[in-house]
Amino acid sequence: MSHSTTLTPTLEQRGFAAAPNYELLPKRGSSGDGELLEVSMGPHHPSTHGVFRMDVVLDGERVVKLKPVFGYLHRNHEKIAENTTYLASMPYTDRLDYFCSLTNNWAYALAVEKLVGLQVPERAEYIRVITAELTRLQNHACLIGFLLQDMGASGTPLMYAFREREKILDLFESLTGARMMCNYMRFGGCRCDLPPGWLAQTQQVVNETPRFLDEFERLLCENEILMARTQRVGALSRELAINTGITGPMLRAAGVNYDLRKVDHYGIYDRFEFKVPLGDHGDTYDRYMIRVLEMRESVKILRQALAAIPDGPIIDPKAKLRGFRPKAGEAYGRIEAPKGELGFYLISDGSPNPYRYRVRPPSFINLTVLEDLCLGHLIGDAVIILGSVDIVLGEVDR
Amino acid sequence: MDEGLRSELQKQGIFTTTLGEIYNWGRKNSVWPLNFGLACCAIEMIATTMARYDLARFGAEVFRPSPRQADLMIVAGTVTKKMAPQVVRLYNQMGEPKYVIAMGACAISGGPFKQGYNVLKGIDRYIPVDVHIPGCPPRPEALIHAFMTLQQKIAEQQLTGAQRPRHLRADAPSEFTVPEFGDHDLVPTKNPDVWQPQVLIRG
Amino acid sequence: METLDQIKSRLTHALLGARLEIVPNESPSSQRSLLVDSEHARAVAQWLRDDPELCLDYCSNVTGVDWLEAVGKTKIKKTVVVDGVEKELEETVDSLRSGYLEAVYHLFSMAKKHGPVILRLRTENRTDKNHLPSLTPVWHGCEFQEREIFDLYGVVFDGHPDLRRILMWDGFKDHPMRKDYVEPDDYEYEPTPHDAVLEKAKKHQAQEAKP
Amino acid sequence: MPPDNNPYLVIIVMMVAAVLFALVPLGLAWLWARYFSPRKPGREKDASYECGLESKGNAWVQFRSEYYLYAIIFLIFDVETIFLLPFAVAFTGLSAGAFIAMMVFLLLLVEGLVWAWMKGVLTWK
Amino acid sequence: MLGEGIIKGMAETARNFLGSYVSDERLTTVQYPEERIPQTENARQFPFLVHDGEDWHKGLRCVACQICEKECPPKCIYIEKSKDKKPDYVGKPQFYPAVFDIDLAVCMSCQICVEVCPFDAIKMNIEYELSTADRFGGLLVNKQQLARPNAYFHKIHPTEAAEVDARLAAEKAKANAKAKAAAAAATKTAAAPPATEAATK
Amino acid sequence: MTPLAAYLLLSAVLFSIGLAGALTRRNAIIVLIGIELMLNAANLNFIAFWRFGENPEALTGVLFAIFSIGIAAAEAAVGLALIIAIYRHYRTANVDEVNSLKG
Amino acid sequence: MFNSLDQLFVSLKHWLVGFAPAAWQPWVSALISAAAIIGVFALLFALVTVLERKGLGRIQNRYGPNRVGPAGFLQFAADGIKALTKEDLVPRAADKVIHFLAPIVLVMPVVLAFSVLPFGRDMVAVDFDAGVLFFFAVGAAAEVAVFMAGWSSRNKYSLLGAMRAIAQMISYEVPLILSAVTVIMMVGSLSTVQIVAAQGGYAGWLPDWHVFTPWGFAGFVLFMIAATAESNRSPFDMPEGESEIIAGYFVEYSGFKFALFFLGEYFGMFAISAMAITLFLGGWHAPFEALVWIPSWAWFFLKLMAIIFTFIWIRGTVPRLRIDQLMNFAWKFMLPMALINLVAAAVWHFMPTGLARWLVGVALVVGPYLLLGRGLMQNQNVGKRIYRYAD
Amino acid sequence: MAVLTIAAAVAAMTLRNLVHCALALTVAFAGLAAAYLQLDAQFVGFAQIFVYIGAVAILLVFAILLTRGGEVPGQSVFSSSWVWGGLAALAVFATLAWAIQNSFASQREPAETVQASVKQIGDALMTQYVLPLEVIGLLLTAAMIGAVIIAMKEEGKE
Ligand code: SF4
Ligand code: SF4
Ligand code: SF4
Repeated sequence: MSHSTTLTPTLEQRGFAAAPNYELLPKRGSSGDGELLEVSMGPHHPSTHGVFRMDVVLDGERVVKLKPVFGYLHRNHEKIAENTTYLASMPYTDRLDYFCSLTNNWAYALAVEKLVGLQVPERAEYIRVITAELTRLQNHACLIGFLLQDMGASGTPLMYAFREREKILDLFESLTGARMMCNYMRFGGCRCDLPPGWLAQTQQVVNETPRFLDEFERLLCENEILMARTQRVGALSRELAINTGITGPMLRAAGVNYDLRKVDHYGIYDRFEFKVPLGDHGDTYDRYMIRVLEMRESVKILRQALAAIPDGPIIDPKAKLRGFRPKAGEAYGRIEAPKGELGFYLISDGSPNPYRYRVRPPSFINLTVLEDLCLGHLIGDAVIILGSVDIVLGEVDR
Repeated sequence: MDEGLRSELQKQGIFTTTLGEIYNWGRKNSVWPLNFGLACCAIEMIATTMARYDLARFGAEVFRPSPRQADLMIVAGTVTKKMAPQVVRLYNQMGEPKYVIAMGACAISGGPFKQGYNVLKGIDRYIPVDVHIPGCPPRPEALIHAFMTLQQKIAEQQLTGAQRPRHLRADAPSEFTVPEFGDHDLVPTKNPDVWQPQVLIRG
Repeated sequence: METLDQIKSRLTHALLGARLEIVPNESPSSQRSLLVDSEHARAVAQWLRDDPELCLDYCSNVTGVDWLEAVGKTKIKKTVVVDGVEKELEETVDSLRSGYLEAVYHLFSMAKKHGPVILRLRTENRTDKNHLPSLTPVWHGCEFQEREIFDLYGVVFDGHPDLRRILMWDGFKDHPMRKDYVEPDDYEYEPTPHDAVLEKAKKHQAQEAKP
Repeated sequence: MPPDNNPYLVIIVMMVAAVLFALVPLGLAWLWARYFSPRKPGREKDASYECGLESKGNAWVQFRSEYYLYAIIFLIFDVETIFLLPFAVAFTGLSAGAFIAMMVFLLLLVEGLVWAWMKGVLTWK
Repeated sequence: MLGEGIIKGMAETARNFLGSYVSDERLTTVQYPEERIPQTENARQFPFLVHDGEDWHKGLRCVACQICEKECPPKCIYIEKSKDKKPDYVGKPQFYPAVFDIDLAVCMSCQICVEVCPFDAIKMNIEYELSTADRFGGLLVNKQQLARPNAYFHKIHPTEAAEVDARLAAEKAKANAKAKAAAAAATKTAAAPPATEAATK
Repeated sequence: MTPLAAYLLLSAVLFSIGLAGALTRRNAIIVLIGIELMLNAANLNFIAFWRFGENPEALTGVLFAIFSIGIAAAEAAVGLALIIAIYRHYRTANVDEVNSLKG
Repeated sequence: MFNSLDQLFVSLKHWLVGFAPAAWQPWVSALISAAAIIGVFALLFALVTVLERKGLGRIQNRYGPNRVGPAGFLQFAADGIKALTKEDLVPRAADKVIHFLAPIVLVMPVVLAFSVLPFGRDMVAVDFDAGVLFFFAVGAAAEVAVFMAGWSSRNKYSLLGAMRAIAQMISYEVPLILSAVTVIMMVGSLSTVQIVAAQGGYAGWLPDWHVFTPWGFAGFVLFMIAATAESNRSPFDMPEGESEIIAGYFVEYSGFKFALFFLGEYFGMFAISAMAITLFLGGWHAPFEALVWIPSWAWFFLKLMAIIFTFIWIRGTVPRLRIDQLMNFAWKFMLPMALINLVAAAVWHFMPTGLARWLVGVALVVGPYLLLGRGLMQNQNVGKRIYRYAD
Repeated sequence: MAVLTIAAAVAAMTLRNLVHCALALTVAFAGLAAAYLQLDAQFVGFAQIFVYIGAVAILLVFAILLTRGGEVPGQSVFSSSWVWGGLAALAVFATLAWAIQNSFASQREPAETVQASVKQIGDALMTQYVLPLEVIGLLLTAAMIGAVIIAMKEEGKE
């Protein structure tokens, strides 16, 4: 990497420019024993979940400094969105958190709906809830699988997780046409109605999920190795979590009761009965277990939603596909995505393209505490702490 | 292998032919991919190795984390300019014979993000690509199909003669220039040894 | 939760000298925001966070916005800029505003479960006076987002613990999210060119032909 | 197996066979490279692998002493085994006194182990 | 007790191992080249152009209105309008695409072109076995490669195709009626050029 | 069978090499290696004399060798620990430098 | 008939040796033994790599390799050809000589270790008086090889991996040997042949295997755990810890050298499993008196396959331990248990046959196990948790 | 065998890279072990491999890595007084060689068959040599404690 850093002239005067990256610690550890070893983990590393990089300074095997390095997947989503129409950004949101395209769609649609004041019909709201909860199920399942993969299980939990994911992806495909990049929601509703038999199929998948969860818990939740590796590892305190703006299961594992589905009452979540599991330690095990428990709650929501879905239109008749020009103004819309608060901030200047289009990616901000969590732990822990943060580079770097 | 080709090869001796066939058979049935994912396509790549599609059936589930032991680089996802030098370096560090599959629109051409300022418009600007898979993301079956296309390609390669593949020729390079980070863009923006833009301007 | 006007009046009492302004928002979302001057931004942020009524302990989103020099006929920019909300002002301030960079903070409260309160900070211009106070000391969660704004917009956050490029590489010279950023000309071949792409293609060809 | 065989002969033959077992394929690989697939070293290719980045700093750094502490204890127990094995072989014909003597020997070592345990040597830092 | 959880986990894997020999649920592999997962009706991969009738060139529904080209998010469609008019247009004078290229290497399968096309001329194909060693020859497809008969459309998306056919028929009927009325009006005055052109074809 | 003298000579050679190394090398670890080599040479003598001795049934030589192995190992552990401690203190494992540094 | 089948390979060898001139006969005999051992285990290695991949596949609801050759069983051949023809990279910074020697040094001792293992009645290459010691002594050389590989590559990950590997191997070697010492105490010999011979009887329906005694069972379990660690198998595959340090000490190895590491590891696993069989599972003895007609070597390989399958099964189930936990486990659980087991074995020996002996034996093993296990868990503050819910 | 042993020993003493030295030493140890085996001292031979290659070599290697000895030193590897050291060693060798040549013991014939089975060693160890055994036990424990204390980093210091 070239270190010939030159930024704007003002910066050079401020002395920022000379700093190539961050300064390294002196070559000897604070303990005065052994040399520090500087290792970069990533961008090509089996367990950084893509092209993330952590520059780690190790004292023996212990992490004494950890700097996340981003940008290896900076795909300029925001810039592209500002140069294109509102609708054309929708398929791009799929590619933010590529595990959860439907919740991304929803968050974006929600922000635009706020910006222009569209009303989502009842049926579409139900579809949104169902798809979002299915998304949550498969995201959490995969995350747990990946987490265990990072822990060194040779694929089995991940395979079981993907086995379930495939079932849900089949549902997505028959509904939206694509397995991952659904591009399904539209401003004011959804793109197309449910295909015949979809609800029954979904019902069946939902009914099978608890069995899978049981299997998973039997497989691993009581496993001594898993407990020993995750408990008391990477504990996040409540205060730090709040101050850092951590959201999603990570926040709730730290014991903060903050679930946008309950707080913002967006969509029709008010109508469903479900609980928010909370952890007390904020460590990796809590983050893992909270996700398992959230999956059980999602199943509850899904059962209720599937039973109550009404007939009706699926899109606000005021919404139009082409020639969409919101009035000047701005809006911030957010939802509880599987990884945390996913927000879209839009500024419109009245043209067909957004003037400013900003994504508030949950996993990017959740990474802020990565160093705090990892310091003092072993290198093997750093890997699973990163895994338990649940990042997807598509939305971290955008 | 068709008959005409076979008889032609017989001139060079049946030995190299059978040897070449064994060689190709071994190579094509033991293609170990580099454990390397870049973006969304990587998830479909992982899905391909999972139970439902099971790339392992072809003997290719041994995802090696070290480039030294891998044969195939599946460029699965968007190659950003920030990532491109690393991708090229990883490719360089793989031992011959090595193959590249560009998986997904992004890897081939920048895909949906080709308008981005930080997105490389196709990995074939820096390294030679053997198989392209269109799609965003390609279905797992498409990856398996590409894999079989690659196997086909390997099976058709010859051990000797002018037609022999790059890695068997002493003069052909096995590593390519790693681009540097410049002030505004990568330097160079493409590797002319690998990639020549086609002349096609319309409108 | 209190309305923005109430917050503003309480703030002006609490922090004398802070210049506050409410930026209107005419879209149906009607999320108005509070424009704060840079000198008092840190204090205002602190107050907002620690005020027991508001308790905005959670800074969710930090956005950079680039406002170019006012180009005539864009209505919204004028309304944002001008302190008066009235529409008739629009014509009078026509194309007088110089460009600036903006940082927008979306604040929520986890304790009280309300929000958002939107905070805006503005630099004086887009070139040399591009400094803003960092709010990372108040909300740790701003750290990476402010870095991102620094990287992509070139806003320098004073007091930020670790201000360096985050998404682009270190040697990179531009701020690509700015509206006037010109992409490097790495066009080589585009099978389906039209519109802007085509223009770029032609320009590139012309350049190729020149030497 | 004819018992009159010199056992070391077998060992030597085994050793040679093992080395050949490793060397022959390596030689074959070398031949292959020689005749068909030339080796192509290069600047980048032969650089140390570090996640796709250029490796910085020396990999041969000074390590922490905790590895050494384990090694010491291991060494002591290894040596102890040397004494333990003859004892074990003779165990069936031994008197209780000899057994107790061995136990004392063991106990001494266990004492050392317990000391190390209490001292926290056995805890990875 | 130490080891209990591990034994439980091993029982679970053993169940899966043994189960894989007896139940399909525990052996989910679909052996791809021989077996395939059936594609659903909604499935989409890449766009294709629908043509009516046998002759792909004459039958293309596309009128080169270039809406899809504009709306396509990654701008992977390239259309050149024909100089002459489309022979069988109804209603307003229409063109046909002289060039209609899609760069499949860029297409993100978003289906937006399909959604915005007012003429139901472009639809999503479900073919995915397109891997090729030749990036430009294999992935930059022209209108001939894109053209598929309506029957194919019916085969892969029966419901949607039926709907489209019904709608088109209705439109056509309406247009015909209009044309008739126009023709009727025209006979009163003079022969309208479009009508004659339509008649020659 | 190889005569006793051959073993004794081998032992002597090893002993001298070890001694030479111990006396000439700067690095303390090498010095220790040299000492280790000398001890081993002595061991070889034990075994050789036992084998060629008057009374091989007594096993004295063998047991001596075993004990000596144990002692040598213990010595190595302590010696190396010392070197590590010295290194930690002086940042060098060179005998000369430590000598000149004193301290 | 039975005898001829049982002694098939022994007679075959004698017959072959008979062709050689008398002076060469010892050489030829040794050569045949070596070739047979290497050949058989190389084949077994090939088979096991495929079986492991297939078995893991089945555990994970998929087929695993099934296309190359009949049902995928030629997969290893393809891999072998690939490895042979793959470019052999040596990093510039590496210590070339040692880099080259490391895989050879790894393979040599593991092959040597086979020479003292009895694969069947009268089927042992050499019967040393100190055979078990030979086995462990030779096995120790593998550590040096691992160090050579990791250090010579001059790569951060490989060095970290090598340090981990050595730390782990030395830590588990002590309990490994100590658990073997119990058997040696009871048998009174270090000779593998005699150890197997001592387990030849049948007491009622149970054979006289050591595993069917309290101390023997505990010893067997300890031995197997330590063996897992020694052969770097999951959950002790820290040195390779893919998710942490890429591929551990052989990051920089490619081509056939890498394959040799693989081979060395599997050979090590076979050897140590075979040792476990010899020490605890009655060697080549049949489990039931009624089944002695099955040739002894068949029994041996059946047992070997069973143990290997267990290895695969475990690998398919559990996540990896962390380095500190691994070391703690070795020193604070395995070692004390092994020492206690030593005492348990001695007590067993001194007590008269009867129920009391069983009770005391079991108590001596289970009691400390519970105590130490509890201590280990509590020390880590590990346990199940209950979660609260908010509305 | 002897040649190899001597060569390895020389290498161990002269190579610049400490790790190479340690590895060469390992070879020398192995050679010695072979000599023991030749002398029918099977147990000692294996014990030699077991302890020296299995443990001492590892210890050495760790010590080398802990003192950053893996690198080739820039300056000469020999100490300033290497001439005197070499001469002294040579003198010792000369004396020893002379003694061996002239001693009558070297003409001795070995006993026909010697038995040093492990069982005998064990018996001897547990009867005649119990006291040395206990002493060794004490010594080992002391060495362990001592070495650990020395090698452990001083708490709080630095
Ligand atoms: S091709 Fe599509 S799915 Fe693949 S990486 Fe690019 S955007 Fe993601
Ligand atoms: S496909 Fe449809 S939208 Fe596109 S040009 Fe043709 S008619 Fe117009
Ligand atoms: S599917 Fe999307 S990307 Fe592909 S051609 Fe249509 S609009 Fe363009």
